[in-house]
Amino acid sequence: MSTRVQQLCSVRSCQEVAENTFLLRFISQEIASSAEPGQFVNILASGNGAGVLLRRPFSISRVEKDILEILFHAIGPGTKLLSRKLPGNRIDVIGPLGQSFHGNAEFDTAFIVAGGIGVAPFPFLTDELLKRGKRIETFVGYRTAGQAFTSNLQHLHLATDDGSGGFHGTVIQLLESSFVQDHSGKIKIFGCGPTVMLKALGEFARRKQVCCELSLEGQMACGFGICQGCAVERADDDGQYALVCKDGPVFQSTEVNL
Amino acid sequence: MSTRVQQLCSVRSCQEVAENTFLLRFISQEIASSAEPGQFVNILASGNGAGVLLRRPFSISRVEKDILEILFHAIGPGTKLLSRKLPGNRIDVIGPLGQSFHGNAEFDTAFIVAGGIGVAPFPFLTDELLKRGKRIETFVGYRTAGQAFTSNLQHLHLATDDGSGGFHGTVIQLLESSFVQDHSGKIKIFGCGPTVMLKALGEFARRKQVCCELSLEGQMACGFGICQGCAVERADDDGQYALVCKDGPVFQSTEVNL
Amino acid sequence: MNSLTSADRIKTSFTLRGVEFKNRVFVASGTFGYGDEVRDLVDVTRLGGIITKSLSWKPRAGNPPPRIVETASGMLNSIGLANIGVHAFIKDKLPYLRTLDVCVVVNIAASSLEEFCDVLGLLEEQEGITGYEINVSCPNVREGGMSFGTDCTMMSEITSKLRKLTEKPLIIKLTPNVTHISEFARAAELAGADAISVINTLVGMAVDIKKRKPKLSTVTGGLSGPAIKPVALAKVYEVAKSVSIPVFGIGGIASVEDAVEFFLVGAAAVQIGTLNFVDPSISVKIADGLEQYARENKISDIGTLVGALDADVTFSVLQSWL
Amino acid sequence: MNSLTSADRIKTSFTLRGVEFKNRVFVASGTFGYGDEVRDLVDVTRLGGIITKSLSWKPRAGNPPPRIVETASGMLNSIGLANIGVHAFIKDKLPYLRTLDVCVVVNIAASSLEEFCDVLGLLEEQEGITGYEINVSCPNVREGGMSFGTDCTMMSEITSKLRKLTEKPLIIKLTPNVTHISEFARAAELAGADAISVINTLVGMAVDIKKRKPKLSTVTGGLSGPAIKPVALAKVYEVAKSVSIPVFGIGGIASVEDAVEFFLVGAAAVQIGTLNFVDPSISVKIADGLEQYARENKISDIGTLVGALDADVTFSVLQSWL
Ligand SMILES: Cc1cc2nc3c(=O)[nH]c(=O)nc-3n(C[C@H](O)[C@H](O)[C@H](O)COP(=O)(O)OP(=O)(O)OC[C@H]3O[C@@H](n4cnc5c(N)ncnc54)[C@H](O)[C@@H]3O)c2cc1C
Ligand SMILES: Cc1cc2nc3c(=O)[nH]c(=O)nc-3n(C[C@H](O)[C@H](O)[C@H](O)COP(=O)(O)OP(=O)(O)OC[C@H]3O[C@@H](n4cnc5c(N)ncnc54)[C@H](O)[C@@H]3O)c2cc1C
Ligand SMILES: Cc1cc2nc3c(=O)[nH]c(=O)nc-3n(C[C@H](O)[C@H](O)[C@H](O)COP(=O)(O)O)c2cc1C
Ligand SMILES: Cc1cc2nc3c(=O)[nH]c(=O)nc-3n(C[C@H](O)[C@H](O)[C@H](O)COP(=O)(O)O)c2cc1C
Ligand code: FES
Ligand code: FES
Repeated sequence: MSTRVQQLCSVRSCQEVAENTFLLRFISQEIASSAEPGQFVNILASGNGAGVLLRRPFSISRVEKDILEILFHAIGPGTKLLSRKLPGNRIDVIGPLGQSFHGNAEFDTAFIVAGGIGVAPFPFLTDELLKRGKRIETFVGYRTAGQAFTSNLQHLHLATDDGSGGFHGTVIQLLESSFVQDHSGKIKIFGCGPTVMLKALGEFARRKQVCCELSLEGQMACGFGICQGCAVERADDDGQYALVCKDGPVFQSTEVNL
Repeated sequence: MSTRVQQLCSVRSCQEVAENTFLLRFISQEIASSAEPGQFVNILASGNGAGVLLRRPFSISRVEKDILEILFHAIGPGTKLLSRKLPGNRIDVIGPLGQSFHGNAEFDTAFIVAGGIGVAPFPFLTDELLKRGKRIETFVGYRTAGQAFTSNLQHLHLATDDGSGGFHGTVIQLLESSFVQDHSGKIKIFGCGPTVMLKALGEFARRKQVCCELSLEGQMACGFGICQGCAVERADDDGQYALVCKDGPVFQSTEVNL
Repeated sequence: MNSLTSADRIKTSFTLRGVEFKNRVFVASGTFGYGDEVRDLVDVTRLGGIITKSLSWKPRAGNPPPRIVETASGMLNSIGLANIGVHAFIKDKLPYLRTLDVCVVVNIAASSLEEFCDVLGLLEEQEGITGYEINVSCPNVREGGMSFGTDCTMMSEITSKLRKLTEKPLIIKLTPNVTHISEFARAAELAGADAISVINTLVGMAVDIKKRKPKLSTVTGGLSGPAIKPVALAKVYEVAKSVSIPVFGIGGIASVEDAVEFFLVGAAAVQIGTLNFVDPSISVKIADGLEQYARENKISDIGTLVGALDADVTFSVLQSWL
Repeated sequence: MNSLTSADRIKTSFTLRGVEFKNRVFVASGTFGYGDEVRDLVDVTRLGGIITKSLSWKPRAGNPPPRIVETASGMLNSIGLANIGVHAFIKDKLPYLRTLDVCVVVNIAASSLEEFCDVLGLLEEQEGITGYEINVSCPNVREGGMSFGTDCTMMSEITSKLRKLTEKPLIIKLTPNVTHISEFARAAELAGADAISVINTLVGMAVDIKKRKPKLSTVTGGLSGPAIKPVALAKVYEVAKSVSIPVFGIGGIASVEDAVEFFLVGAAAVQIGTLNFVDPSISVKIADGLEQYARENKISDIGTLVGALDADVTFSVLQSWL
C-alpha cells in the first residue's frame, strides 16, 4: 500500500474545462510521489465543516511532478464549493487511497471504457500504460458532446447519447461494434462510470472472456476503511461485502455484484 | 413604518477598514430610499443556507443614493462569510427593519456614544442630524486603537481600554469627564454598543436627567416580528417584553431593563 | 400517466373532514405569528393554510431572554409560548384574517384540560376559523408540570373532550420526544382526531462556555430546522404507517424536494417552520414549486405522492442494528 | 486559582473503577474500527481510550448498501453492526492493541442476553482489555426484535448479568430514542454499571425522491454528527443530574469548545464519533486542545469542568412550554 497522508494542500488552479466539468490542480509532493492510477483522494470541500460535513472522494486524474489533478462535475454542495477554489486556497486532502488498476499484467492492448465523468482516472492510467509500452483504445460516452473532456487520452472513440458527437448511442454499444474478437486474448478492459454502465461492461467482458477491471463508486463517510459505509457485495462469497474505499475502488469485474 | 422589502442585492464593495472590521456596500434603491438612521437590515450570509442557517442583522451604517453600507466585525461564521463577498456577488437582504432614532425632538446637541462596532449606525445618524442643524459630539470607545473606524463622525472623542489611542479608559468614563452639566437641558444622548456599556449609559443619562436613546442587540431568529425570539424586558410593565426587532432596536433608555 | 402541458391544472387541494384546503403547504405554528405580521412580504392566500401561534386563555409573556440559539443547521428556541391570548386574537387578529381567502387553523396550547376546552369553546363561537391544531407539548400544571404530550392517557382525554366540542377539523400535534410516537398517534385517532401533526421540536440544549451557562434562559429548549429533518421523516413514516387519518409532516422543510420527501413517507400535507425566519416567502415558493414539480414529473394530483414510497419493510429487525 | 505557566502540568486523567485513563477524550464505537486501521494517520496513544466497533459472537456482514447518507450537518448510517466477531478480534486485533500504551474499551452488541454474556465472558479471559461498553441499541431476537435499549427491564437484566462476570469498568451505552433516558440511566446504575454513555444515534430517515425509495437499504438509520449535538447535550445533562456514576458524553463533538460544553453539562469524558470520518486526527487535536484550553483558562484539572454549569433549574416547568 502506498503511504497515505492527510495534508493541507495549496490549490494551483481550478478551471471549467467542459460543461459543468472542473479540473482542479493542487500541490502535494507526498501524494504525488506515491499515487498510482485508479487511486483516489478524499477532500474536505469546506474548511470549517460549514455546508458539507463529510469529505468528497475523487479519482486522481493525473500527476505531474508534485501536482495532482482531479476532474469533477459540480453536481451538489461539495463539488460546487470545490469548483470555486482559487489559486492559493488550501484544501484538506487525504490520499492516496484505495487499490490501483493493475497495468502490469499479461496484455498488449488496454481498452479503456469511460462513462461521463468516469473518464477521470484515465489520463493517469494512460500515462502509466504508455510507459509500459501498451497499446490503448479509449471509448468514452457522454450524454452530449459539450461535456467531453478527453485530453491525454489515446485513440479516442466517442459516443454521445444524443448523437451530438461521435457515435450515436451508449459507449457500450460503441464498444460492441468496434471490438475485434481475435484480439481478445491480449486485451484488458479498464472501466469507470455509472453503475449501470459498469454492470453492462462487466457482462460484456464476461461474454468476451476478457479480463476487466472496474473502478466503482460508493457512498463513503470516511474513505479510509473505518466506517464500513462503502460496502459492495462480493460475487464469490454469499452475503459478504467488500469495502470500495479499501478493497477498491478498483475491482475485477468478476469480484463484485453490481 | 418604512416599507420593508426582501431583495437580492448586488455587492458594490467589501473592504477591511480597521482590524477585523469590514465595510460592505450594496445596492438597493428601495431600501436606501426608505431607510432611517437606527434601522437595520437582515442578511442571508450564505446563499444556499449552507453553513449558517439564520439571517444576520446589521445596522444601516450609511446611505448614499442607492447604496447602503454596513460595518461589521468578522466574529463568527456568518460575518466571516459576509466579509469574503466580492463586488457583483448577490446577497439576500430584508430591510429596512425596526424603529429609527428620533433625531427630530427638542434638543440642540446630540451626544453620540458608541462602544466598539456599536459605532455602526452613527455615520447615518450624523448625516441626518447635520441636515437638521444639530451640534454633535461623538464619543467612541475601543479596546485598542487599531479597531477604530470613525469616518463621517463629528467632533470625535476617542477612548481606548488599553490607552493605545485617546483617553485611557472606557467611553463612559470619558463621557463623564467631558460632560458639561449646563448643556443638559438641550442635550440628547444616542448610544449603541455592548449591553454592559448601554446599561452604564442609561444609568448616566438617568443621573444627568438627559433624554437617551439606545440601540440594542438581541438574539434574533427572524428580524421581522414573528418568532418572538428577540425579547427584552420592559421597564414599565412587570414581566412584559418588547421585541428588539420590531419595537426596537432603538429604545428610550427608560423603556427597557438591560 | 397522461402527459401534462403547462396549461393543464395540477390538483393541489385536499380535504379534511369536509373542508377543502387549497394546497398541501402550511406555515407551522409559532413560525408565522398570527398570519398578519408579514403580509407585506408574503401572499398567504396562496397557502393551504396558516397555523397560528399557540393560543392560551390568557396572554403569556413568554420566557426570559435569551430565547434563541443557532445550532448546526438548526436552532433552539424557548419562546415559552408567548402569545396574545385567545381574546386578543379574536379581537385584533381574526377580523383581518377573515378578510383573506385563506384557511386559518388555530393552534391551542393550555396548562389544563379545562383551559383547552375553554379556548376551543370560545373559538367555536367565532366566524372564520377553519379548524384547530392542538399542541400537547406543554405541561399539565395539575400533574406537576408533566407534559400532556408524553402521557398517552392525558393526550387521549384532551382529544376526546375537544372532539365533543367541535365539528371542525381537529388536528393533534405530537411531540417527537417519546419512545413510540405511533402509540400516541393511534390513541389520538381512536379519540377522534381528524389528523396528526408530526413533529414538534426535539428537546435540546446549548452552553455558553465563557459564562458557563446554558445559552437559553430555560436551560433546555426546542430544536428545529434542517438538522431535525431526518428524525421528522422517520417519525412521519412511523405515524403514517400506523394510522389511517392524514398526517401533517413538519421538520426542517426548506425546499420542494424536502416537501416531496415528506409526502412520499406518508404526509398528506406539510408545514414549514423555521425556514420562514430565513425566507418569509419560502412556503409560497414551495407551494408554487410543487406545482412545477408535478408538471415536470407528469403528476396530475399532488396527492398521488402521498405514501408513494417504495420501501422494503422487511428490514425492521436489521434496522435496529445501527 | 493559581496561575499556570506553559510548563505546568494540567491534570487530564480520570479514574473509573480503579482504572486510570490518560485523559477524557475517547473515540466512539463504530467510528474508529478496532483502533488499527488508521495507525498511520493518528497516534491513538494520546487518547483517553479507544472504544472498538461493537463486537458480536459471530462476525456480522452488515446491512446491504447504501448504508450512508449525508444530511444537514449530520449523517445517517445503517451499517448493521458489521463486525469481525469476537474471535477474530481476539486473534487479529488484540495482539496489536496490546503493544500500544492505550486503554482499549471493547464495545459489545448482541441479539440475546446469552450472547452478551458469552462475548464478555470470552473477552474476560484475554489480556489487554481495559473495560467494556455495552451497546443496548440492538434488537432482542427472542422478543421479536424489540430493542434492548428501549426496555428498561431488559437493559437492567443485561447490566446485572454482565456485572457478575467482570470486575473491569462496565459502561452502558444508552439510546436517546426514549421518553425518559434518565430512567434507563438510573436502572443501569442500580444494576451495577460503572458509567453511562450518552448518546447513541437518533432514528432518522432520508428519501431519494427520484427513485421514490429510502436512501438507506434499511429504510431508517442512525443520525449522528453536529446536527444532534443539542439533543445529546440535553440528554447528557438529564442523565448526569440523575445518576452519581460518570457519564460519557457523545454526539456531534467537533471541537474543543464542543467537548467543554459536554463537560459543563456533566460529562466526565467525551467520545468523538462522526467527526473521525471528517478528520481522523480530530480526537487527538481535541485532547491536545483541551490542555491548551485549560492552561489559557487557568484550570489545573480538566475534571473541575465536569458539571460546572451554572444553570437555574427552576425553569423545569416553563421549559416544556416550547
Ligand atoms: C472512489 C470515488 C471516486 C470518485 N471520483 C470522482 C471523480 O473523479 N470525479 C467526479 O466528478 N466524481 C467522482 N466521484 C463522485 C463524487 O465523489 C461525488 O460526485 C461527490 O461526492 C458529490 O458531492 P456533492 O456534495 O457535490 O454532491 P452531493 O449532494 O453529495 O450529491 C449530489 C448528487 O449526487 C449523488 N451522489 C453523491 N455521491 C455519489 C457517489 N459517490 N456516487 C453516485 N452518486 C453520488 C447524490 O446522491 C446526489 O443525488 C467519486 C466517488 C468515489 C466514491
Ligand atoms: C439590530 C442589530 C444590529 C446589529 N448591527 C451590527 C452591526 O452594525 N455591526 C456588527 O458587527 N454587528 C451588528 N450586530 C451583531 C451581528 O448581528 C452579529 O455580530 C452577527 O450576527 C454574528 O454572526 P456570526 O455568524 O458572525 O457569529 P455567531 O457565531 O452568530 O456569533 C459569534 C459570537 O458573537 C455572539 N453574538 C452573535 N450575535 C450576537 C448579538 N446579536 N449580540 C451579541 N452577541 C452576539 C455569539 O454569541 C458568539 O459568541 C447587530 C445585531 C442586531 C440584533
Ligand atoms: C420559534 C419557534 C416557535 C414555535 N412555537 C410553536 C407554538 O407556539 N406551537 C406549536 O405547536 N409549535 C411551535 N413551534 C414548533 C413548529 O411549529 C414546528 O413543529 C417545529 O419547529 C419543527 O418544524 P421546523 O423544523 O420546520 O421548524 C415553534 C417553533 C419555533 C422554531
Ligand atoms: C458509521 C457509524 C457506526 C457506528 N457504529 C456503532 C457501533 O458499532 N456501536 C455503537 O455503540 N455505536 C455506534 N455508532 C454510534 C457512535 O458511537 C455515536 O454514539 C454516535 O454516532 C453519536 O456520536 P457522533 O455524533 O459524534 O457521531 C456508530 C456511529 C456511526 C456514525
Ligand atoms: S468509506 Fe468508510 S469504510 Fe469505506
Ligand atoms: S427576531 Fe423574530 S420577533 Fe424579533
